[in-house]
Amino acid sequence: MDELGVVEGGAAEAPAVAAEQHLPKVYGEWMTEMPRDLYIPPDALEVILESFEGPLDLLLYLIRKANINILDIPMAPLTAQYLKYVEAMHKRNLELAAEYLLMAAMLIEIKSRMLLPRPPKAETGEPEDPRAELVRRLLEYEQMKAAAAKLDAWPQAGRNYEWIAVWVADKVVERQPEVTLHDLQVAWLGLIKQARMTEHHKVKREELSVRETMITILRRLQGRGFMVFEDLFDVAAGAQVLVVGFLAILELARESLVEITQTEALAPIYVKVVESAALQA
Amino acid sequence: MQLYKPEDYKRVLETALLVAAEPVSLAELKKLFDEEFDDETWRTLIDDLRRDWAGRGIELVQLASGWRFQTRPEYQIFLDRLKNERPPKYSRAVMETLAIIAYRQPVTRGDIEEIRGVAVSPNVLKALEARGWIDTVGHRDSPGRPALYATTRKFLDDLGLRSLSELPPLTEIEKVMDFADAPLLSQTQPTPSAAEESSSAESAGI
Amino acid sequence: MQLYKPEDYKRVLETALLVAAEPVSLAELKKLFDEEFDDETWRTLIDDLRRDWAGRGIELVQLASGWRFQTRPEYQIFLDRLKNERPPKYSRAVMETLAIIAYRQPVTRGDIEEIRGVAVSPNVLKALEARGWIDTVGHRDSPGRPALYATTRKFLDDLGLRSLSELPPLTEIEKVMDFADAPLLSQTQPTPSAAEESSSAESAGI
Repeated sequence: MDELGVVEGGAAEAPAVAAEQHLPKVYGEWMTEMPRDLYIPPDALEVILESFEGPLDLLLYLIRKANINILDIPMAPLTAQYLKYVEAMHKRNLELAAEYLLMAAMLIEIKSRMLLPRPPKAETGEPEDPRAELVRRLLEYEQMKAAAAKLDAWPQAGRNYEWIAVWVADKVVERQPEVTLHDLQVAWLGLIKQARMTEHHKVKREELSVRETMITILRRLQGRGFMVFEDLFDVAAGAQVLVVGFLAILELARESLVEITQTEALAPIYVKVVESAALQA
Repeated sequence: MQLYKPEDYKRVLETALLVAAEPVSLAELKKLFDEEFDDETWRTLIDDLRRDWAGRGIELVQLASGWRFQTRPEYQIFLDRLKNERPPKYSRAVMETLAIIAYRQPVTRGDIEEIRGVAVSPNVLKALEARGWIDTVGHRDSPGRPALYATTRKFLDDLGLRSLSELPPLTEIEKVMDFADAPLLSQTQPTPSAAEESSSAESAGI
Repeated sequence: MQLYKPEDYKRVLETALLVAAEPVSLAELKKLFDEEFDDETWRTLIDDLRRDWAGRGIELVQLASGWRFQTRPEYQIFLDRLKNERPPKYSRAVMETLAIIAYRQPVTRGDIEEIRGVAVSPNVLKALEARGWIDTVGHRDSPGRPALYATTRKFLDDLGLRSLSELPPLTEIEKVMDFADAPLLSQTQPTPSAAEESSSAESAGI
């Protein structure tokens, strides 16, 4: 089996051997280089152990450290090393998640299955590798681990740059309800409907231009004394406007809003706002 | 990034002020640069930046707690369009009062109440006056000398009318109403009066 | 305020984008003006505005949910000096969970645990939900009906991505030729679903 895989696999760049007399024996052979897998200063072990995100992370660490082929994992040494770490975690009273023990059991199971002859798979005729599922999971986890690191390094709003949101000098102009002609029409329509239902409230129809001219005249008279009747008309505006103006003045008089006076026949006619109406202008 | 020219410093200052969610005091702004500038230099820098933004949609203003970029009021109408909140609406009371004043002016509060059949809250008239859409054009010579209300030029302007005669004519409204009311009316009684009245009103228009 | 020249429209657009607290989509931007411009005109307007800001401290960028002004990274060292708090630095557990959700979505907590090989603390998911980066998009029809998590638009926006296809590409899984169980491994290849989703999202931009 691949008992020595871990040591063999990483033999690429052997450090110069200083003193052969102190070399340890590993699996019955002299070690000619420092093992890359477990070479951790003892005081750093705790920090390193705590930094593992779980058994897959630990296994990946061991595999990558030893520079072994993930597709051909030497199960026995890997399991042995894994168990050493778990043991160390246990000794240091680190909170040992159940997953670590579960993985230990799984590794031992795979290791033992490697020793047994494997029945060929029905479809392919190839023997099924007991490590397949483990490798699949390790690769997928490693991929996500790398993706997490890349995401973490990705420029992020609030960390690498800021968003702009300039203050809105709000309510400087208060938002007013919008009224359309249609709204006005609907309101009036409702009133007429209502008036019809309650017969005694008659909504009379009146010519608007007369009403408008009444208002115009009232405004012109506002704050003045008498105005000459003729001055209230703009002869150039045409006959229709004159008629409306005349009707408006008659209506104003009828509603006691203006006072029309003439001292004698053919004398100038004066128009003025009724006293009480002018009081508040 | 290295800052060399005054322009470079101004860019950093501008960026910091655009980012800030709250007004930034001069003391705060001074943290931006390693170099220590005197207040005069800062004043020049800020004034310069403020001028850069003249005539744009936002402006640099000084508040009690510091400097801040904020929108100019003229841009509010555009910004409002992006807001999801619905525009405020006038209540039925306000709309009906407005309609009565528009079509029947000049009218007193009593007239409005008579047509609407309910009391008119002073707030209704106040709201319309505050909007600049109605005002008092005089007082009726009757007990209590009630104020006469009429619509203003602003009302016409805001509704895009050149004169009151451009208000939807009553005849048209009546037609719409008659149409809407048709099933109801036929059940009760055909009202020939409506047709008569409207035709006379129609011919009198200018 | 009346808008006459293209410059006037650009000012309004600029102001709206400077003010927006969220990225603004083209559809939203179109509400700004009464006039209806075609997409080509809008593109020109936006490009023009973007050019105006070249070499300044902020830039106009297109994100998943629309356009937004943001500062250029070079300015961050200055802006940090005025900041009182920094965004949280997430643990590896949080980042790995986020990566799994981002690349494998939609996933259940069980899926995440399966990939990471450890239990996922509820705080991890809570932290990501609180940031607005992930949310529940449904439940898997399996025992316990576990919640399915996916990344949000805000996640894309915060990372300056227009779609999931702009996520940093996954590192290639080692070639599996020599391995006995090749068909099994092929399951772990990046799922095409991520690519599909992104291409449709991409075409949504202007």
